Amino acid sequence: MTVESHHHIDEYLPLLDGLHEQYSVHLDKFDGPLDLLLHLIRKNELDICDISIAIITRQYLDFIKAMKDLNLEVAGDFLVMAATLLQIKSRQLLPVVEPEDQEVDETDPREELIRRLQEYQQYKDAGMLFGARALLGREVFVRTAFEPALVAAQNVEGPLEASLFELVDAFRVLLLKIPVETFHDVAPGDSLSIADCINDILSQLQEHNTVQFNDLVKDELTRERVIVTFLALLELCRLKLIRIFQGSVHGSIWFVPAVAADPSEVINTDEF
Amino acid sequence: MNSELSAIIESLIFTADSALSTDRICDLLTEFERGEVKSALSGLVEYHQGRGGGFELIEVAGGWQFRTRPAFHSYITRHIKTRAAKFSQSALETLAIVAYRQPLTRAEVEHLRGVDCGGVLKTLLEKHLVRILGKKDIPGRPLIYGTSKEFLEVFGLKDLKSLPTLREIQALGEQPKFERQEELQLEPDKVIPMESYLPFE
Amino acid sequence: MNSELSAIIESLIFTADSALSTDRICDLLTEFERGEVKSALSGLVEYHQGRGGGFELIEVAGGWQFRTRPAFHSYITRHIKTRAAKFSQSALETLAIVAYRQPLTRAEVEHLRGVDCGGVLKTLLEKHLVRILGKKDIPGRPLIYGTSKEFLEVFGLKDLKSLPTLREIQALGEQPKFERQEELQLEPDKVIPMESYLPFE
Repeated sequence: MTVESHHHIDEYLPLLDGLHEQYSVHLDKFDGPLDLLLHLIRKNELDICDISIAIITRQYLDFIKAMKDLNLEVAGDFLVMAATLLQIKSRQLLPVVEPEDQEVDETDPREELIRRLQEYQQYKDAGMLFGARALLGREVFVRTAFEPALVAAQNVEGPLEASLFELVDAFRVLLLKIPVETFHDVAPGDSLSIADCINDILSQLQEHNTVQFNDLVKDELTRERVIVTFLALLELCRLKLIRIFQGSVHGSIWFVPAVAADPSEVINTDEF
Repeated sequence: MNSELSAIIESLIFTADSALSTDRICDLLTEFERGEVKSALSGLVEYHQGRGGGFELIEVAGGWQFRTRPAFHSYITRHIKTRAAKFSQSALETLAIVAYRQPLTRAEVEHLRGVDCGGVLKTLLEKHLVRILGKKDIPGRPLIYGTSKEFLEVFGLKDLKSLPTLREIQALGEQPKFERQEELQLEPDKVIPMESYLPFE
Repeated sequence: MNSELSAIIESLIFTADSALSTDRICDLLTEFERGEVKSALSGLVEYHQGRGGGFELIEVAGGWQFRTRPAFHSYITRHIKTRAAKFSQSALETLAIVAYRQPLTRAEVEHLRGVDCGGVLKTLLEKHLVRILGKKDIPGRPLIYGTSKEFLEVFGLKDLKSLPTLREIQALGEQPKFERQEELQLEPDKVIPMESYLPFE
């Protein structure tokens, strides 16, 4: 076995050769630290379930060192794995001090890593299988010509189709064209926002004609939720989108949409 | 008739975006004689006419093309007229603005898009993707728009809060430099045997 | 078999610009029974398989579509510009993870791959192979991803259930330990029963 032989940087030079000419560095064919580890395991003909951490760690570190020596930027993910390997290695080196103590360290420190490698191997193989299929546009083709008689027939009443990503992306592209100051961020941060709350209320009013204030806050009866909900209601009221009613003093507050939206009616009357 | 050649010619005509001339087919299939190609073509025409399927092989505009039989046009237009259409860019943009900035008025939509949006908004209203929430209490009392329940259905959203934010999409783009990578190049001449094409069956 | 109906169905599928589902065909052809439509469809599949032409009728992405036989791709690409169907290894890996583990978040993909996946996910979103399903109900409400209809179309899959199970993939990987690197050849005669196809254990 050559595994114990010295792993000089030269060994990696052919592998890395040419890489540094590229403006962005990708560690050759290694799609991340797990991929590199699998490569090392295979190269050393090790059993994935019984890898020698000592060998793998050294070669892994050599590899990273070679990258650095060549002034290649080493991705953070690779360094995290290096730390993990060293940690496992050091845990293996630690003598079991008190054997009569509970079997705390009974588990193999490599276990978690092995499980991840095995799982990763599955998806890597699955990806290869995907790539080996007859792909539309590569090995398999569909008809592209359209019949003149049918081109004339236009889609009139059919539904529309688009993906969420297209929607966000359209918005993103649009924003790039617009000066920044035009914008206020509707939903800043992850905490409760009035904008979210307004959307929530609007959604509910689509399904019910009347909504009670209590229903809006019953799932999360916190001071913050009540205040934000109340502010959202005031805002909606100011925009004249809802009408608020209260049955009696201290009675329950409920509200209805201010306009029963029948688009056809309204469109013709004013805007269009 | 060389049936392998016939099948190859069929696949060529099938995938061409306009009628394919005999000359062109011969140019593409240099390994076959012109005579073979011609007889394969007439064999194919006869075959498709005889089988009485939904389409046939027709010589049009100096080339060959598969066309549906005219008798079936009424069925086909049923599909064409009612199939799901892709959003136009302006419809998508307008819908995006309404979705992310609701409640808002037409003037606000137009301010963002920089063009008149009356027509697009009307279409979106008619498709029930956008709805009128009310009227704004400012001079002119303009209508206020928001998205509808159908909007959520079309995009498969549980509620408006499930709309991805711009920040989330932009965060995806902010990739570390090393992740940008080359596409895996396939050797162009690598011919994979038939069996390996369908690895899962 | 009603041959008029078969011809009508053929013409519908032939002119549709994407796979046509059985439901859609039944909706369009209200004058025929669902049972009739279904048996006509299976008759057509068999017929086109048997005739050995340039294209065949395939069930893909929950619908029916005529597609060229893979064996002829080298001829077809002589006159058709291939649509970018190049995938990097990381794109395929990420796609596999999304396909088998969906619905899942970016963080989950990254945990499995051990590397940042924002850029790859964005590319897959742009190629419409992956789609945003919504947001997960956990702190931070991260986006959740799944595969799209286009994914099934591009990879020629009838549905997600027709993916091989991870167990089957693992079994493949265990056979030749070191030679497996370049081309994963599957034994053509290995027939996996349909029932075992549930990929989401």
